[in-house]
Order: sequence, then structure tokens, then C-alpha cells
Amino acid sequence: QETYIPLISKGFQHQFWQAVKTGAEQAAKDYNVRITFEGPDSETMVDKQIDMLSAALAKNPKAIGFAALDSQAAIPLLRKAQAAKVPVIAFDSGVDSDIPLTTAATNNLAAAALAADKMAELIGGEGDIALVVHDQTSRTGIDRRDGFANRIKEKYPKINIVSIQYGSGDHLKSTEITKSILQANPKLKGIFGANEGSAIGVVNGAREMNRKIVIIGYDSGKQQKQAIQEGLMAGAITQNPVGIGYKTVEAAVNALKGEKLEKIIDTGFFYYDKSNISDPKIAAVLYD
Amino acid sequence: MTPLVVIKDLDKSFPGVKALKKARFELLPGEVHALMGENGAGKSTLMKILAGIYRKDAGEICIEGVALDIPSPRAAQDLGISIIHQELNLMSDLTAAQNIFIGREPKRVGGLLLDEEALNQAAAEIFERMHLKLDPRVEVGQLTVAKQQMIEIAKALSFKSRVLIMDEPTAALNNAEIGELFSIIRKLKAQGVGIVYISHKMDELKKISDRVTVMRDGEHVGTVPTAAASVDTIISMMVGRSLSEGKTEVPDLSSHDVVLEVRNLRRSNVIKDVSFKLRKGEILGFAGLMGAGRTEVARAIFGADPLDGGEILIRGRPVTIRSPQDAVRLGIGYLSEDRKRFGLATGMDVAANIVMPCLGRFLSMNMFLKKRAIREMARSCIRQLRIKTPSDAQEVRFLSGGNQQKIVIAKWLARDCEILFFDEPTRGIDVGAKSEIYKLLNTLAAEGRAIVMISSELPEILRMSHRIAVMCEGRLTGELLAERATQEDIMRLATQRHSLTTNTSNAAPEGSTT
Amino acid sequence: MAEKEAQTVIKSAAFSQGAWQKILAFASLIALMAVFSVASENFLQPDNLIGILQATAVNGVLAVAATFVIITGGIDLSVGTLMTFCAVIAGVFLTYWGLPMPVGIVAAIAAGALCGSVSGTLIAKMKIPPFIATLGMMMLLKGLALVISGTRPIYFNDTPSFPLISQESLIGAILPFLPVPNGVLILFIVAIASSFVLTRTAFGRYTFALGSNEEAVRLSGVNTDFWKIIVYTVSGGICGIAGLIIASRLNSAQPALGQGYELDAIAAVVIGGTSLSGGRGTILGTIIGALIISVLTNGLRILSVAQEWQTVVTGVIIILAVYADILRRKA
Amino acid sequence: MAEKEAQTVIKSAAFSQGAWQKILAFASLIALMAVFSVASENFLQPDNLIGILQATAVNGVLAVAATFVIITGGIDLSVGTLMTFCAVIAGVFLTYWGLPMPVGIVAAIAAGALCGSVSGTLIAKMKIPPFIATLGMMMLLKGLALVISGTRPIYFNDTPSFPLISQESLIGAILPFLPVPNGVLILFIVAIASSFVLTRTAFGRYTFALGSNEEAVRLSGVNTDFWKIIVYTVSGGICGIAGLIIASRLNSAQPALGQGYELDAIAAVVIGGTSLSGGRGTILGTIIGALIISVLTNGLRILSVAQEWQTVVTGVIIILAVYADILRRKA
Ligand SMILES: Nc1ncnc2c1ncn2[C@@H]1O[C@H](COP(=O)(O)OP(=O)(O)OP(=O)(O)O)[C@@H](O)[C@H]1O
Ligand SMILES: Nc1ncnc2c1ncn2[C@@H]1O[C@H](COP(=O)(O)OP(=O)(O)OP(=O)(O)O)[C@@H](O)[C@H]1O
Ligand SMILES: [Mg+2]
Ligand SMILES: [Mg+2]
Repeated sequence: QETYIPLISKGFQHQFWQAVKTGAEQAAKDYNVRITFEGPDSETMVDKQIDMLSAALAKNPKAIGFAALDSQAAIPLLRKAQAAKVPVIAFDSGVDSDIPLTTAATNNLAAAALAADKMAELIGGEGDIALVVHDQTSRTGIDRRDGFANRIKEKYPKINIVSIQYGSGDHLKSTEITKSILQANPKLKGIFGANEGSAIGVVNGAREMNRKIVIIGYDSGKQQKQAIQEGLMAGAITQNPVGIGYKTVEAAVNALKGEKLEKIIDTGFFYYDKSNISDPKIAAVLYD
Repeated sequence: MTPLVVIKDLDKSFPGVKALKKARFELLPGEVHALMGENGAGKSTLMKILAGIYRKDAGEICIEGVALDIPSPRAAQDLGISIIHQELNLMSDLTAAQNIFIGREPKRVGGLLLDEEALNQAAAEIFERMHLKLDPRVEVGQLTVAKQQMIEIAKALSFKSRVLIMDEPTAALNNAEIGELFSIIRKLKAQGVGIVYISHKMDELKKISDRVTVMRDGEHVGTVPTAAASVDTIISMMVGRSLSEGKTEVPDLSSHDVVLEVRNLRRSNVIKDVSFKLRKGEILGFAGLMGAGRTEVARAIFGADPLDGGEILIRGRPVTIRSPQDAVRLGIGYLSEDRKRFGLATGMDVAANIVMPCLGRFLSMNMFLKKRAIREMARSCIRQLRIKTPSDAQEVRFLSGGNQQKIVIAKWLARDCEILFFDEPTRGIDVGAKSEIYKLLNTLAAEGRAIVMISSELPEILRMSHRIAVMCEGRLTGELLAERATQEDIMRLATQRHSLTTNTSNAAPEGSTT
Repeated sequence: MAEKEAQTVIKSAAFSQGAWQKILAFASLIALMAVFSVASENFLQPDNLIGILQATAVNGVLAVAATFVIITGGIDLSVGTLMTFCAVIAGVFLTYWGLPMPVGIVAAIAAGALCGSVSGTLIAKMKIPPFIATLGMMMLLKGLALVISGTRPIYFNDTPSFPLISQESLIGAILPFLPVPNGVLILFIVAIASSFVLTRTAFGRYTFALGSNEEAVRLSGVNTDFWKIIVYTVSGGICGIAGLIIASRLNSAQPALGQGYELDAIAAVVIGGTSLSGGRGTILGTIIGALIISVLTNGLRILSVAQEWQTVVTGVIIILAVYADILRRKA
Repeated sequence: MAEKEAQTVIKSAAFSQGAWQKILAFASLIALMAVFSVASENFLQPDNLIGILQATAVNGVLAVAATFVIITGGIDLSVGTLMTFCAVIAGVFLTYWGLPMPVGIVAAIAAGALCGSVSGTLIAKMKIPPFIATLGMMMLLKGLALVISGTRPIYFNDTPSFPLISQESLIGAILPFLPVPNGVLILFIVAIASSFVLTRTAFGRYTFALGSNEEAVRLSGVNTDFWKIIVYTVSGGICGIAGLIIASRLNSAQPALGQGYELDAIAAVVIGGTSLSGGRGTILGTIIGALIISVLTNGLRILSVAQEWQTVVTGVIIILAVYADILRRKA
């Protein structure tokens, strides 16, 4: 009988999640298991994700991969999985619970702090900057915003964050937001876009306003890579989405074999810019 | 001469109702053929089938000797059949001219653009022919029922058809407009157009029709030449018995208390300084031409529209009425002239409509509906007013027009008000039921209720009222004692202004007695 | 809209009392379930069926709330964010202020009713079209939920009995083979109570009457403004109940959740045969509509249909289900 | 709904021809702009004003599309995802198949019209309520956009003139001080053409007539089904234009975008004074409505109001703007 492992992610349509899915599918092929990959439309839909998890459990899976939008909310179902002896592998961000056997994730706080360091370096350690974030309440949104903002506050007193706005990762909305931020702050030196859609929005906005500012993005995708190559974007943080997907499935397979797993699988993150974008190590974790 | 239309053995059923049973009808060119029958007899249904609105269940329709099927209104139009519906069927957001020519708009620039000018021009020409003073560019939704009815007529005329069906075209019109309509009908008749004329106004029969076909319960009762039949014969064919009529005895009311007094009522320029008194047990007739402001006065007193000034006293005490709710609480009821818009929740059933104003009486613990009591109430009204409906749970919109009107009356009977405004209460009601309603009004008055009856039918006003108030252009132009008043007196008071049609003064006194 | 439905309705009216009719109303739902049962053995498992019911609880309660408003001919876009707002209010009372659970429950429902009455007042007294009034409320409440909660989820860890509201199973405690979660129980209680109120009370009667012909009702001496406000107030209170269910289910008040839920709720109402032009509708229909949505969503997931195809299929089946219902009424 | 508006309408109609009236219709918009100009010097910059116009382009075109449908008394929930679908179609034609730009443009608009005609057919022929038919289409198209694009954005890098559609400025090339982007130009062309069509052609006449009293139109022998399908087809075609504008602006077809846009579009229409019960409405109103939304959003961002408060304020101001409009018509 085939081994079935559903993955419940935080999203589906964004390129980041598609890359995670690619990684998971790759691992599924390598280890000869069947996976499905699902996620709600937006990162606010906590209950919709719970329903997905519930349906996944009804399919008698061998193991489950789960990227919790809110780890507390999922605990009753995770307990159910535990009772049914279905190993749970957390991915993307942690679940506040000891039920998941391991977590394959990026440390978003640290990654965003690295972005802050790069920003500070590029604008010369002083001046006004702003953030365009995808979501005000989701874990990734909060971590990237706080990781960035706290690092600025702690280490760069002369840098001033003048505005933090949220655009749902919608390219168009993020473009409009960027334009109003630039309009309101003529002396703005840089903007951090906290996910792919936000980052592209920032690039579009700056281009439409014809303003030269330092833009630091997050994740990859064709447009972001292109923006970096053309010099519109200074650089971006990339996680290793394909790796996250791959490691999640791999960990599940190992758990089923009865192997002992590390509590954390750090899938790592990198800062990339024009100089190292073609570096094989970086290119491997970027997606189109 | 081949008949224009021959209808044979037509059957039509609606769920729970057999509306037509082997119905027959024949129409000759150049004939005005009256179609008579009680409310719910199946007149409108028969004509709707002829106009392609309903499909027949069985039977045959021949147009000029050819048996054919009329599947859609368009097909009927192509056959030269047009209809004036009993219920207004207008697009209230469009202008008069746009309504008339919907689907047949004149075009320009190779058929691409509407020729609005030609459209208005053509409508104006039709209005001209009807001697109707109306701007073709006015939005229909703002017009009174009467004017809307005139637009329906104009629309039907614009088709230049061979067969013209008029389903109660005069229900909302006054004598002047009726006179105008009749002269148009005579012209069409001379051109060989066949006209089906449905009406509950018996006096119109003699004036306009050549033959009369009577229907009862969906069946053909008989067809007679109008000249050879008396009104009484026709009535007894319709209702299966003869009706006795008599003028109301006017009781001596001078000792009765004044229950309602209105002083110097004002509302923009539609009500100008109206004052009157209403005594207990009195029926006060409100006469006037269309648009005289009678409806406005009733609505204002009832709190449906805000007042600019004036005083209302009930049993000698001044009251403020800000909403219909206040009015009803003070024992005032208002039966609206436009049943579809203001009278009925047509999507709800008969019982729900009847108890709407007095739902409070049918609640236990002020909250829960006493369903049985409601049904009993409804059934007693249905019996009393002979409302033709399969059950009290039938939705009102499936009833015939006259029966809908009876529901509105039943509503206010159930409410049991001290002071009642009846605005055109017998509009669209058959002769049998009309005399029932007259009896009812008399009984109500005898019980000590005070009644204001607004009516555009002078014979009705003269017959029913104890006292007659006449309005013109928002002013009360006079009060008459019913015993001595004549139609001429009323018209004189009512026509101190311009009517909707231009030649009011010569058409007006054309009223007759039934 | 009313006009074109007349034809269908004429024919349906004759049967509308029949029990046969009531069973047929479930036809699409049962057909769907039959298909999924055949397609996957996992579908008809008790656990999964209970999962479906639980997934219906929140949307079902919101749809009941929306039904009241839609019967009056109005529309309520704020149900989703109002639910969230009420959940946040419960969180503030219970977690931030540490008050006892009944207080939190009352506060959430009262907050819902209050917000509903504000919408109702805007609509009835200020004559603002329901679409705009509730759109405004939707945004207002979305923002306020974030402001009040400090843009953070509020957890109910200090109120250990809070999960009781929707997760535990009272029925299961009595009938162990039927572990229906309390959230579902609440849905059915709300539905039955609402259905009773709509068909048996003066309030229900006026709700229908407002949607049928408001002006005629006003001219019958009924205080239409008052009743309209009450309708929105009741609807708001029911959204408060939905807020409690979702908060209990997630053991937290998620302040960003809620937008988009109004569409699901309205869809359930309309799939259930209630007309957006007002004057007619049933709670039973709404519940069936909500179940159709849940069964469809769950079934496609159980069949592991690719997510992009899930939405395609859902769209098509919703249209087909409503079409089947239209054909049934014609027949 | 129709009934309660009668009063207001009666009074408004009296003036409706006046130029004064037309100016007053802008009152809320101008008041908003005045407030923001005073509050921030950055607001009234030419750059920012052009930015506002550009931000209105997509929603404005969608709102125009929705206006047609709403005037008939229907509703179109699929405008947002249809726009995306059309953008993806353009991507497939231009990038995947490498066809010349005009072909892609025609394909996108044709795809929109085709989908619109499907919705129209469902509504007119199968009598499916517009809410359900377009909800189904919304989901269907959302899924199909993902399927066709392979859940990846499609870039237009191989069609170098593609950004021309919305980014470059034709007007700016002629009048250098007025660098209005082409997207805005397209919005105005679409608006003027639509307004012309609605007021001057038989199609426009039937659009209003259908919303006013469909049954009466049918009884007048007009093929109402046919015209209804045409209305949805035209509306779909206009969504196709919106798809081109957004694709050109983002230089890519983003298949995941679009849901939620329908609410903004409908809001613009209703703020602009078009009644959801059909029969009346103007394109000018719709454009003003769309501008009110853009100005509000932009202004609050320029003032750096915290995001949670932005939604609160937006909700309140939308209600107030509509209320002001109601008062104006009464006065
Ligand atoms: N659409 C319908 N659905 C159900 N019953 C209907 C429908 N139309 C008419 N009926 C019923 O058919 C019968 C005949 O109605 P019809 O309208 O033809 O009467 P009528 O002779 O025109 O009466 P009135 O003088 O009151 O206008 C009535 O009992 C009516 O209730
Ligand atoms: N809804 C309305 N909108 C605009 N004007 C109206 C409206 N209703 C009535 N009017 C106008 O108010 C005046 C008084 O009309 P009202 O209906 O009170 O007259 P009436 O004497 O009752 O006549 P009718 O025989 O038509 O009932 C008329 O000039 C009429 O055109
Ligand atoms: Mg009739
Ligand atoms: Mg009158």
C-alpha cells in the first residue's frame, strides 16, 4: 500500500508556496510516497486551515506536514493525529507544541534582521526607511516586520522607520502603498518588502515614481531576480523553499521508518544581490 | 364578414385554480365587444392568452379564420394584437415616451443610435390625439396611477393594431378622461379595429359596446347585442341573481359628535388650506378630478407624508400624527388607491395581508402568532367580501385584480378603526361585490364609524355620501348636502382648473346614472 | 428580480406544503454526498461527517444571521468581521480583564447586537443603502478588531472551560456513538430558534413583510423603522454567537480573520433558495445551502483534487445545484 | 428596496437635469480632497494626483463593467477574477505562444466577453440568480486562471511594447505637463464610451428597462433574454480591458490576484448613486465613486495613518459620503 502524506501549508497561490510544493513533490518522487499540498487563500484564514487539516486527517494519512497559521488553534487536531499515531512534521514556522517531531523552517526573525543590517549598510547607517509587509497578523508577517524593526532599533539609532504598511502580498496594492509612502516621505532612503508580492510592489512603485531608493526584498521569483540584476533592487533575503518542502517530506519518511529526528531542521536563509545571484549555491535556492 | 378573433373551448389551469373552462369568445372587425364577469371570472386570463402572455392548456384560437398558436407577446404584436393590461406594467425609471416605444425605438445613424427627438415627437403626437397634456420626457415612476394608465393606453394605441384589448382601462380615470378614451375608441372602430373592452362600470357598456359576452367561473355564459339587453339582464347573467339598488338614507347626524376635525392643512402646493369636519356615523364623500389632492389630504392626515402646517383634532383634542403608526393608534385607517404599491405585500398570503394592521390583536404574550385565530379572521373576511381565492394561504399576487382590492378592504375591516379613509375603494370591483361594499360602508357608518370616501365615480359619490366635499387643485372648493347635490353641481366645483385632458368642460357632464 | 421568478414560484406554490417537497429540497445535497461516498471510502466515515458538520458551524450560524437581513430585502456584508469583532470582545473580557466566562459570552453577543443595531439605524433612519451601511460597518469593525486586540490574537488559555463552547460534545456525553461537537449543537439550536421566530412570531412576520413591500407595511401602521433595526440587531446578536463558536474552536480570537466570510454566508443563503430581492426564504434552505458548501469543500479535499481544480469544480457544482433546485420547483 | 427610495427619487428628479446638480455630485470627493490637501502638503502634488488616477484605473474600469450589470438589477461577483483570467489569457497568447500584441489584446477582451456571455446565459436562460451564477463564475475563473498559467505569473518580457498599454503616457507625449498614464486614458475612454452607449443606444435603453421592470419589457415583446446576455457580455469585455491594464501595469499576469476586487468595484458603483435594485445609475457616478475610494486610500496612506485605523476611517467616511449624497438629493 502506498504511503500518503498530506502537506497543509499556509498558502497556495504564492510563488513561495509553489516552490515549497515543488520541493515536496521532488522528495515524494525520491522516496516513492504520495503527497498532496494545500493551503488557504490568505494567511488570516486560520479556521479554513483547520478544516483542511481535519479533512487531511480523515484520509488516513501515514504522516502529516503542517505549517500552522496559528499553532494553538490547531492543537486539538494535532492531538488527534498523535492519538492516531500519525507523525506530524512542522514546516515553515514552528508549532508551539511538542507534538511535531521536527520543524523544517527558516528563522524569519534572524533573516529579517540580516535584511536590516544590509539596509543599514546600503543607506549609510542613517535616514528614513519604510516597510511594506504582506500581513499584519500572520506569523511570517509579524516575524519579518519585528525581526527587521527590532534590529534597526537596537543597532541603528540614526535610522528612522517612518511607515509600516500592509498590502496582503497583492502586487498592485503594494505598488500603490509604496507610491503613497514615497509621496509622503520625499527624503525616504529605503524600503524593505517583506515577501515576494510586497517586494515587487515596492520595485514597481519606485519605478513609477522614478525614485532611486534602496530596496531590499524577500524570497525570489523571476521579477525580483530581474530587478536585482537590473539594479532596481539592492538585494533580497531568500529562504530555501524547495529545501523546506523536500526536508519536510524526507523527515516524515524517516519518522515512519522509526528514525529519531532532530528537533529543528534549519533550512537556512541567504542574502543575495547582483554579486552572488549566479553563485550555484544561491541559484539552487532561488525559484522563478 | 370573417371574425377577427374566434376563441373556442379554451382551458387554462393554475395550480389550485381552473381559471378557464371551455371559454368561448368572438370578435368582429369594427366592433367593441364588452367582456363582463365577476372578479376572478377569468376575463384577464382569457385575454392574456390571446395576447401571448399565458399559454393555453387546450382549445383553439383563430385569427381571421386561421387557427394558430400565440407563443409570445411578440407573436401577438406581429398578429396585430395589443393589450392594455389591468395591472400597470410600466418601467418606472424610464420616461413616458421611452415606455411607449420600448422595443420599437426610432433609430438614426444607420440604426446605431436612438433618435430621442423622434421618440418624444411620436409620443407627443399620440398624446395630442388623446388630448392629453403630458410631457413625454417625464419619468413614469413619478406619475399618479391615472397618468400611468393614460400612458398604458397611449402605448397600446401606438401599435396601430387590428385587435385592441382593454382590460379595465378606465378603472383609474375620471369622466373627462373616459370621454376622451371613448371618442378614441369610436375613431378606431370606424377604422375597422376590433376592440375587446373589459370593465366593471355598467354605465360604460351602453355607451360604447356593440355586444356583450358574459363569463362566470371561467365559463362562457352568453353573448348578447348590447342594444337588446338591459343592464339588469347582464348583471343577472354575471352574478346569477339580480341586485337591488337604492340610494342611501341620509340619517340626521347634526347631534353626533365631531370625531375628526381638520383645520388649515397645508403641504407644499398640493394641499392648500384644507379644513373640514367629520361626524360619527357619517360618510363624507370626497369628489374631485384626478389630481385634485384628495389622496394627498388623506395621506397627510394618516401621517404617510409630512405636513407643512395645520391642525388635526380627534374628538376635539389636538393630536400630532407623525407616522401611519400614530394614525392607526388613534383609530384612523387608510385604504390606499394604489393597491400594488401601497396596499399589499403581494408576495405574502391572503391571511398575512389581512391581519397586517392589527397583528397586535393576534399575538399571545405579545410575541407569538395565534395562527388559528388569524386564519379564522381571514376566512371570515373572505366569506364576508366573497373573495375568490383557493385558500387563505394563497399568495395575493395570484388573485385577480378585483379580489386583490377586496383584500385591501378586508385589511381595514379587520382593524376595526373609528375613522376610515377609503380611497377609491371600488376600483376594479365587480357590480355584485360593489353593492356588497356599499352595504358594508352603510353598516360601518350605522355602527358609528366615521368614513371619508374618496371616489372619482360621481354616481358612487352621490349614492353613498351623506355629505360631499369637492376639491380642486389642492383646495376644498365646496361642500354639498348629498340629498340635493347633482353631478353638475359637483363638476362645477371640481373644474375650477385645468384638467389632464384639454376639453374637460364639455366631456365632464357626460356622466350618467346606473 | 422578483418578476422573473414569478413563473417558477407560481408552480411551486401549489406543492409547497408537501413533505415530499421538503425531502426533495435536500436532493442536491444528498446527490453530492452519494457521489463522494462512492468516490472515496474515507468520506462517509463518522469522523469525517462530524468534521463536515463542524466546518459548517461558523458559516451556518453566519448564514442564519444573513438570512434575516436578506429576507427584508437588505444585505449584510459585515457578518464576517462582526463575528471577529465579537470574538475579540470575548477575548478582552475573558483574557484581558479576567472576567468569568458567562460575562464574556453575554458581552460578545451584546456587542454583536449593538453593532447590528447601529447598521440597522443607519439603514432605517438615515436611509443609507444596506450595501453601503454594512460595507462601512465591515471595514469599521475590521479595523476596530485589530485596534482593540492590539493586532495580536487573544488566547483563551486562562479560561479553561472556553473550548467547551464549540469543541467538547454534550451530545457525545449522553450518546457516546454521536460525538457531535457543541458548536454544531449550537448551530442547530440557533437554526431551530430562528426558524421558529421567523414563522411564528410577529417579528418574523414583519421581517417577511418588510422584504415584500415595505411601504405597504408602513401604511398599515407598522413602525417599519423599528422592526428593521430589530432585524439587524438580531442578526448582529447571532453573529456574536458565531464569534464565540469560532473563538472557542480556535481557542483564540484571531483579529484579522473574517473578511470574505460574508460571501460564503450569503452564498449559503442564496443556494438555500432565499431570494436577494427579499420577502421569501427559509432557515432550512440556508442550512442546506451551508451544508452543500461544506460537503463540496470537504469532499473535493478528501478526493485529493488539486487545489486549483477544487475552486473550478466548486464553482460549477454550485451553479448546477441551484439549477437542479430551479428545475425541481418547476417540475 | 425600490419602494423606500421612491420618496428621495421623486424629489431628486426635479433637478436632475441641472448642471448645479452635476457639480454637487462631486461634493464629497472635493471635500475629501480639500481635507487631505490641508492635512498634508504632499497630497496635492501633481505626481500624487496622477498616482491617484492611476490607482483608480483598474477599479474604475471594473466598476464601469459592474455598472452595466447593476443597472439591470443584477450583480457581478466575477469581475475581479475575470480580469485576472483575461490577463492570463493575454499572457498565454503573447508569452507562451509568442503571438503579436494586437492578437493578445483582442484575445483578452474576447475571452472576457465570452465568459460574460456564459454568465449571461446562465442568468437569462437557465434563470440562475445573478449572485449564484457570477459567484460560480468567480470560482471557476479563479481556478482556471491558476490552471492555465500553471500557478505561475506569466511575464511579458518578450512583448516590449506591452507596458505601453497602461504605463507610458500618450497624453504626456503631446502635453508634457500632463503625463497622464495610458491606463487612466483608457479608463476615461471606456467610461465615456459606456456612458454614451448607456444613454444613446437601444442597448443602453434596454439595460435600464430590464432593471426597471423586466416583466414589462418582456410583455412589450422585447427579447429580454437576448439583451441580458448582451449586457453581461459587454461587462465581461470591459473586464478584459481591466485585465490588460493590470497586466501591463505589473508587466505580468498574476494568476492569484483578483478575488476581493469585486467588492471594491461594486462599492464604487453604489457610492456613485446607482441603486442595487436596478433601473437607475450613471457612469459619471461610478467614476466619482471609484475616485472617492482611491482618494481616501491614498490620503490616509499619505498621512501615515496606522493601517488598522485606515480601515476604520475608510468605513466611516464611505458611510458619511453616501449620507451626504442622500441629504443633498433631499435638499
Ligand atoms: N398567475 C396566476 N396564478 C394562479 N392563479 C391565477 C393566476 N392568474 C389568475 N389566477 C386565478 O384565475 C382566476 C381568474 O383570474 P382573472 O385574473 O382572469 O380574473 P378576472 O376575471 O380578470 O377578474 P377581475 O375582474 O378581478 O380582474 C382567479 O381565480 C385568479 O385567482
Ligand atoms: N407620487 C407623486 N409624485 C409626484 N406628484 C404627485 C404624486 N402623487 C400625487 N402627486 C400630485 O399631487 C397632486 C394631488 O394628487 P392626488 O393623487 O392627491 O389627487 P387625487 O385627487 O387623489 O386624484 P386621483 O383621482 O388621481 O387619486 C397632483 O397634482 C398629483 O400630480
Ligand atoms: Mg382582471
Ligand atoms: Mg387619489
